[in-house]
Formats: sequence, C-alpha cells, structure tokens
Amino acid sequence: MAVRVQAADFDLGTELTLLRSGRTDIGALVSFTGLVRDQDGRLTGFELEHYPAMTEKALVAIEAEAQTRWPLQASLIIHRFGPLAAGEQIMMVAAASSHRAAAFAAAEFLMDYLKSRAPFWKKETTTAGAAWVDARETDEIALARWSSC
Amino acid sequence: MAVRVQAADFDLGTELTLLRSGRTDIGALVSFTGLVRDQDGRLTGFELEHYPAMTEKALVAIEAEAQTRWPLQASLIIHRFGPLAAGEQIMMVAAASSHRAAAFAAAEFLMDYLKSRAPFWKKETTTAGAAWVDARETDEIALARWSSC
Amino acid sequence: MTLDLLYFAWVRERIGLPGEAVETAAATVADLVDELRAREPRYALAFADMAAVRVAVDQELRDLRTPLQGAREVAFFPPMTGG
Amino acid sequence: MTLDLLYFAWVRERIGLPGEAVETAAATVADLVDELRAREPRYALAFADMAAVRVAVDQELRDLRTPLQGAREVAFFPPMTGG
Repeated sequence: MAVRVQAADFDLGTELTLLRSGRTDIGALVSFTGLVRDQDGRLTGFELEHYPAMTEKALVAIEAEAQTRWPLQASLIIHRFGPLAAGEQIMMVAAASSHRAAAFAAAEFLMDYLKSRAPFWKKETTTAGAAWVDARETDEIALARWSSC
Repeated sequence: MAVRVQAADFDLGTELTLLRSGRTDIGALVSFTGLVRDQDGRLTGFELEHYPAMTEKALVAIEAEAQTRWPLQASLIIHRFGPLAAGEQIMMVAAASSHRAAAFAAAEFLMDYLKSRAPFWKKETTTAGAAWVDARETDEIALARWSSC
Repeated sequence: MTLDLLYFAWVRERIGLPGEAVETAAATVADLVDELRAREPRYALAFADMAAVRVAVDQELRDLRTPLQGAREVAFFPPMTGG
Repeated sequence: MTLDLLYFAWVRERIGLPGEAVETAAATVADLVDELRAREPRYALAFADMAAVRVAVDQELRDLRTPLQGAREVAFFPPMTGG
C-alpha cells in the first residue's frame, strides 16, 4: 500500500524484498516493470512530464480501487518523471496476494488504470524528431475490460 | 530463455537485473514469485519433491511453448526443491517483451503450465499433520483457457 | 472567480505557458474553453479538438460539462501516456 | 523387456519404494498397471483410482493407453502441484 513519484531510479529487487520482508502470509508476488525502449536505436531522448499536484492522488486512488477488488496483502506503485535514457526503468507496480490469480489480475489492473488515468505524458525524441507519444486505443480497450468484472 | 532447478534460494532482484542487463529493447518485464505461506501459523513443514530426469525437460518445453506464442525478448524459470520454510521463495518466472500485454500473458501462461505440467509435488506439515497438497481443480481450468487462444 | 489554469504536454507547448491565473464567470469547463479559444489563435489551436484534450478540476478527471462553481484549479492535457 | 519404474509423492509412499526395475511384457501403461496391482495390496492401493494418478513414459506425460514398446522408464505420480 505505497505510492512513490520520483525522478530518481529505484532498485526493483530491493523494493520486492521489502514488500514481503517479515511476512509469511504472501503466496504470490507479481511485479511489472516498464522500461525505455530504444526502438531499434532510433530513440535519442525521452522525457516524462507529470502533474505533480495530481499524480500521487491519482495513483493512491488506483491502488485503493485495486485493494477493494482483490484481497491484496501488499501493493506498490513507483513512477519516475523527468529525462530518462534507453534501457532505464520508467515505473513499476507490484501486487502480493495469497494466490496467483489475484496477484496477476491486480498487477494488470494497476497497469491498465495507471496507463490511462495517471497524469503522465511521454515525449520521445527519435532520429525523426521530437514528438509526444500518442495514447494507444488499445489502452482504453484494456481499461474497459475491468468494468465488466 | 533459461531454466534452473535447484535446492538453493535465488535472488529475485539479481535475476531480473540480469535478464535485462545490456539490453535496450525491452519495454515490459513481468515477474511472478511463489512463496511458502504459513497458513495463519498452522504450517510447520514444507517439502517439494520432484522428478529430476523430467523436471528441466518439462520446464524447457513450457518455456519454448511460451516463446512460440508471444514475442519474448527474454524469459526465465527458476524452481526450487527440497525442504522450505514459511516465507521462503519457492519459484519464479519472468517474461520480457516490447509491450505489457505479451509480458503479462506469457508470465501467466508459464505459471499455469508449470502448475499442472511440471513434475513437482508439495507436502505440507501443519498442526493437523502431514499431507500432500491436492491439485486444485482451478489449476486445470486456468490451463484450459490457453487452448482457445 | 479566479481560477488557476494548468497546461501539460502539447497543450502547454501550443499555448506557450505552463499555467496562468484567469478571472472568469464561466459556468462549466466548456464555457471556460470557449472563453480561452476566443482570446488568441494559440488557445484556439490548443483547444481545436476537444476529443484529444482531457481536463481535471481540482486534480480530479472531469469533462466539458463539469460545473466550475467552487473550483480552484483546472488543468488541460492530452490523453495520458504513463506506465 | 526391462522397465525402470519410478514412483513419486503419495504413490511412492503407498508402494514404499522410490522405484524398481521390472521385467514385463505389458503392451500398454494400462496393462502394466494391472500387472502391478495384482502383485501386492500396496500396489493395488496406490493404483486404486487411476483418475488421481498421472504417468510419464520416458519423461513425457502420457496416459493409460500409451504403448510401452521401446520404453525404458515409466513414472507414476499424483497430479502435479508445483509453482
């Protein structure tokens, strides 16, 4: 049950170890890490803008919604902002539960909501120029599937 | 594209770092870790038996099948055997792809197949006595969903 | 009333400002957008296609019909692309 | 032919052995199971409900109808519970 918005990198292993440290009631731990792809070498710059006053609020709301849908023993969202290089970690989510179905579903739900509901915007500079990344229609479709749950 | 069957523990963070080290083509990395639950303190012992000559072969086949279904840049299965204590890591799978849908689906597929097709058997000792864990009917149902893909 | 307006990503770039305070009597977000559009071409350009613009009122996602009574901060930005 | 038989989990415990070599003319896995059942009550107990027993022939999951010609190793065990 934690949310962090930061410019600094994070250590995935440390975060996942902390999430389950001292606990013996977790059966399944799922993590997702988003990374900057170099797009076959075309990417020369990458910047993540966000809306500071809203970001943490939105992520806390997304996490709280996941908590109401699945019996989670722990969850975590970390999202970075600012300039990032190819290969760097952009963000992570983790969900821990007694059983794997809940942990997987919660992690996917966190990702789907975060993609379309947390105020982050990616700007990529490639050999073809700088451009704001377009939202993918598939992201809205991914989000819609949770409405029928 | 690696499979390891071992008695020793593994370091999840190190494994996930190695999986993406030196690469800038991965956009999404999903990991699943299975842990020994103490069942509200009732668990006093836990042992994983396996079929050494078959185990690695089965896991390699499961991983190869995942590779044919999704465009994965990397994948990993580690499964332990022998006596384990509450809170310990039992196993992990990881899947890396350009996009999150493939990484999530592949990790879930690896788990579903591994649960029902890799020759491991759990024996739990609780305050009520020692017993082999029954396969869950839901595991076969989970597996069946991949047939309609 | 005085509203703090915030602009992000290409909305910010088109308007040329990260934000500004405006004095307005707009009843809804749609009314506010109409006022802004009428100001200068750069606003008209930023708000040309409202299907491509999202709005948050006091840090909550809202839409064009949202009333502004009591609001303090209104943000305009493209569909989000985090994760 | 000589087959190496392997038993795991509660199949191993009921039979009381991790494995053994048997001389058999069984044509299929089902024939082999019938032979074993006829040997002693502990085998009959282990193989009482074949819906609860899985079989691998030369380390590949197979079923009762699988022919044994050319096989070297047959393993019996409960449904798997890894992960």
